[in-house]
Amino acid sequence: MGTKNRKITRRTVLAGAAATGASFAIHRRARAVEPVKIGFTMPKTGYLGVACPVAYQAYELWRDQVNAAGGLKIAGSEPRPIEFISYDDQSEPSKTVQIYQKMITQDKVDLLLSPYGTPFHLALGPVAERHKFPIVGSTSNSTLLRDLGVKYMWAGQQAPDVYAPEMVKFMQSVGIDSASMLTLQLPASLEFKKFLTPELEKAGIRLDANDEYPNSITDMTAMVGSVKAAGSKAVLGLSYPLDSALYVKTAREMKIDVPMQLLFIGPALPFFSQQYTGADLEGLMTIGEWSPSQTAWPKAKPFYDAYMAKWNEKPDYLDSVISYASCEILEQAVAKVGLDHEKLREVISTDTFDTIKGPIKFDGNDNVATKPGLLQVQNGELEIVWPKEIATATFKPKQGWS
Amino acid sequence: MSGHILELDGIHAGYGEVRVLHGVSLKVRTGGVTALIGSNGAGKTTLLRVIAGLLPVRRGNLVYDYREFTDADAAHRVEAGIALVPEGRMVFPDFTVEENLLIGAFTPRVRARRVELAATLYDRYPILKERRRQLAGTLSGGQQQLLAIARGLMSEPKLLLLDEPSLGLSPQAVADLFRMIEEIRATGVTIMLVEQNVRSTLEISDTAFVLETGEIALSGRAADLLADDRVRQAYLGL
Amino acid sequence: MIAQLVFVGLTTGAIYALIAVSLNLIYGTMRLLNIGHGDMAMVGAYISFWLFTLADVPPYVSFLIAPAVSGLFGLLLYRGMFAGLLRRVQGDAVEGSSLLVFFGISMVVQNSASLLFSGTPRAYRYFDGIVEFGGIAVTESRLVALAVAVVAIGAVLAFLKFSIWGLGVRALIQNRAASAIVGINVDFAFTFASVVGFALAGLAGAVISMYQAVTPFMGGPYTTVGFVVIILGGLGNINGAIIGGLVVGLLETAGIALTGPNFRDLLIYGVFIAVLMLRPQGLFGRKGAH
Amino acid sequence: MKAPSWFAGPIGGALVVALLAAFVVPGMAGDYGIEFATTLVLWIALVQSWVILSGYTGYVSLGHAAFVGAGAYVFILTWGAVPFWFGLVAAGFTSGLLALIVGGPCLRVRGPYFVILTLGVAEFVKYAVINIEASLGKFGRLMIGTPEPVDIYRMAVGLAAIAFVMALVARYSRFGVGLRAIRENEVAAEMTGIRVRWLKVGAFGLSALVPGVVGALMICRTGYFEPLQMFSPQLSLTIITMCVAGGSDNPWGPLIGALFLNILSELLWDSAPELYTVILGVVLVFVVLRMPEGIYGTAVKRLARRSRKAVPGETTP
Repeated sequence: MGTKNRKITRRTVLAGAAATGASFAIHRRARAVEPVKIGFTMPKTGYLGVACPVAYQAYELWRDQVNAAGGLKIAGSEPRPIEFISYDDQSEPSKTVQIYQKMITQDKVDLLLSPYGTPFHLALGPVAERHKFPIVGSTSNSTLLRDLGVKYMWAGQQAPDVYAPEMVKFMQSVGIDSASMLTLQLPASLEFKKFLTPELEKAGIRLDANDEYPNSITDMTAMVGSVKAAGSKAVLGLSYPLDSALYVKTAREMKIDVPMQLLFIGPALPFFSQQYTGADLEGLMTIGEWSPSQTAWPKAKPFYDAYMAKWNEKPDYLDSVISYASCEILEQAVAKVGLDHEKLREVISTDTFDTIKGPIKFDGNDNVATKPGLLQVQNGELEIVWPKEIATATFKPKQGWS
Repeated sequence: MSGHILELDGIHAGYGEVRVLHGVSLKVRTGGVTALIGSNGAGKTTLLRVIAGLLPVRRGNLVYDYREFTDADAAHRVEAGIALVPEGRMVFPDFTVEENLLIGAFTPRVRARRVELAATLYDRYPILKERRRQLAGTLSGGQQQLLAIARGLMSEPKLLLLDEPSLGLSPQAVADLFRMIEEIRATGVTIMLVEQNVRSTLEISDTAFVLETGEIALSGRAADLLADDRVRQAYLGL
Repeated sequence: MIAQLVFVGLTTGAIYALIAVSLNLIYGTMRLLNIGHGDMAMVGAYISFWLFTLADVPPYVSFLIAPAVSGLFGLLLYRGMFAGLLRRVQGDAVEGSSLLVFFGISMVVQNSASLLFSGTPRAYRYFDGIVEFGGIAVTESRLVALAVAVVAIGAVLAFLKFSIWGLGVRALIQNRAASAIVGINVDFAFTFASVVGFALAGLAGAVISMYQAVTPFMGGPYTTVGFVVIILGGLGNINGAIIGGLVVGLLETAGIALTGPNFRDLLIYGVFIAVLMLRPQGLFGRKGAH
Repeated sequence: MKAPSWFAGPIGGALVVALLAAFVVPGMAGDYGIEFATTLVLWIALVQSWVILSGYTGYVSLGHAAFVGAGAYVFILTWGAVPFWFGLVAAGFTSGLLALIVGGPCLRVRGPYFVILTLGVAEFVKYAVINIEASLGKFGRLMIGTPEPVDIYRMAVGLAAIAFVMALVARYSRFGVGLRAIRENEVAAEMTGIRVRWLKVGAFGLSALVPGVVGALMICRTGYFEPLQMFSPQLSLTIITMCVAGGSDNPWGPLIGALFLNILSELLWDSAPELYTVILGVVLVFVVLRMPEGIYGTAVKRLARRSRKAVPGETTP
């Protein structure tokens, strides 16, 4: 839904035919300045199709805002409007690799934004490296990116090895000494589980029910039943949107009365609050460290309002925010050093950027300025309850269901 | 016993690339039994399928009851009074005997009277009444054949086409079958009979046609054909 | 807990049975392998969602509208595509061709929905109170789903059992040539099976939308389950589809309670493979029926 | 058809084309061109392997994803532990072995039962691998130091050539006569002394070798293995689509089908990025309904009608 970027691209030159570098735009808008071309892919079809709108809606908001303000500021030249060159990667990492190569070598994009999801970032790392083309990562949160050893890509979100200890610290801070863990068998949640389990053990938090389930799950009665029987103080649902909703449905039926009920990805998404409101949503937790009400970040609330105005739904506090922040990083780097890729890499690697989620600074591939945190629904709004430095509210135990 | 219930004129038909009938012309008198004999592959079954409307006519003309029926579909022909009892019986194995009968009266002309029609047939063939709740697939061959014919009668046909009804039956069952055919004939239904059992067939038939490689080779009164040398040699093994 | 598991398994199974019965109606009569069946459920789910969201139409009204739309879709597909195909092609080729045609249709339907509505999951609240009885606590929507499935399947069964047209459809499932012989208008019966088969899929979707988020790609898993169920029950066997649906529903709840949720698919496909190995005609299929 | 001359021509031709493709294309095409060509060539390898069983015997398999995935899995398990080439070969043979194991029981059922059963087996294998990986504490595996894209491309070309020759030999040898007899009438084939069971299982095993290696090359391209991706049933459906679009009675049809759909997808996703899947669906429906023998079969028929001459690679309805 919403406005699509109706651009006219050149017809693909097929393999075998001479792939000439000389490009002639069929249609060039009558503008004095040529736009800056920024490329990215999104999994509009395929299994990630349900998840990606939160990311590209943030990209499109950023583009519209920058263009409305007169264009992208470039060090050493006039501001230029932004034109997106975006494609559907069909939720296939190999397609992503292929398309980014095309955007670099044929579309001759000036800049790149990142695709959606960890596997896509990982597949793209070597491409960025080969073409020495900087890509600020967004919706990727894996230690594997570090293992890849690339210098031209950075992760926006914290890897689980940083996140897990913070989560456990929070649990200790509110006196939770036992937990049940439900893990979706997808890479991101399995990785989180791997780092979370030893941390729980170290902190002396008893792990009761500990189940994994496949993405095809349609009923959680058995699993939630074992959680209920265990009587833990926390439910850690390392889940994705659709199974998070399934958890809530089942927990509600079975009256799971547990003070901390955390769902990895879900409670922050718009469809979640279409399905569950009031007491059902109240008290649920999710991962994230952003809130429009954090006044220490002056850009946060305006972003929230603009996103609401453009898309008529709330941004996702994790994916939309980091996607937008990655645009801001690129924007600030370009304003400082222009479009030269090598200089951009230099400045992205060393500078501190002022984004809607506060300062971001990279060390190696990792964002070291943002401390990972936890959100909780309070009075229908997501509030930061951890870490303490940026908390907008204090944790309240979940109070049952409607 | 006057007139012709069925008139075929130069019928061509076949399956895909294979042509089976090459211009069959014949007239079936109203009433009585008309036999259709011929060796394997001569096209007897194909001809019955064409008459029943299961196979399209490629060239030629088919008139039934003095009306043009060349392009009518199978359902219309049943409605008009043509019933085929196919080779291999084709009873519905997962249906009970009763359901098999009732479905026989599917055509609108008799649909409303299906229960009473079935009752009549139960009276005529008590074995069917005995087995009415049994699945047809579990009946013996002879019983299935009886059921297939009874199903055909449920539509109150004027023209009953019987394709190899004695195939695979015990001698006793064959004898019963021929008695049954005689009885049906006595009710005024015109019967067209394809049989391997040439002698018995000709004995109960009034007229007969000999089909050879898709064409009518001989025709005439059944009694005459029974005496014909060519028929005796080719089909009676004499 | 056991009562809860069994009951929930039955509600899930009832929806599977509804989908499988309608899939089987299409396969049994016409031998069409509809791998777009789940996508029809998706269409029904969107109809229900949008009617509720935009026009405040309650889902129980959509239970009539969604099947009407998807039934119409079935009618158009049959008239526009499959009537011709079935006249031209026979035997195994029907199954092969229909598989591909429906794959194409499924691509079109899924991606059109994605274009029109985006990939964002949608959901609404209705019948979301919780009902408790005999140690069981379930959301009302589950009960409604169960009731709708039971009524719809019951209506289909009653029709097949007691009406002459239903008898005709069952005859057609057993033997097409024999059905033509007794005067069944095969074309009309095919049209009927298309309309009812698609309508029931749309109905299932409208029901599902009450308790599951609606997305353009939600249909795939239902198609797969539908096929697993009808093969378990025997292709073309309507009663088998009902029992097969309940078996899979129970496997998903009680089965994973005994083994572990990670074994869900190993369990379902394992049982499916084992049944086909031991009884290639399905649990209730007749030997040589096919 | 067993004329050796008819054999030698296409095989020689395949080799020449493969050599040209391997060494000329990289010089002409840019990075993107090579990526496109790799995708195309891997699809060609997949469709050629699929026809050996499913095209020739009519046993339509939806299980190819299992062989691609199994090959990829074995390859990543042996990655770094054994030489690269050894890993590729192991990937192929593992998939072949898997096919031989499941083929015996699976090929007892026919028609739609076989179609859905192969889908079920593929899903079973997928979730088995997912569970194994999860129990090992793995969350996707990364490969570092994979070959350069152009080398992967050349390997893919070689693989496609092998697959094509396999499909060709299987089609026009006595083996192929047996396979096609199975499609025409399995019972009759059995009665004429064809060892139907062995032939079917053999063809299944043979058709699984190449996809195993394709799986290995696919993860080399992205440097990342994750079971849900590699065992996607969508892959099996796409293979069938290509084969049917081209015509699946001989190696030429799938070749043309793969070319046609890849190029079409390439043209469409660029000019109509969000509509192309929709259009692809429409094209598929059109081909199945209007050209039941596929593009190649229909073209051959047209040509034959025009020239009234026998054309090599006869088609059957």
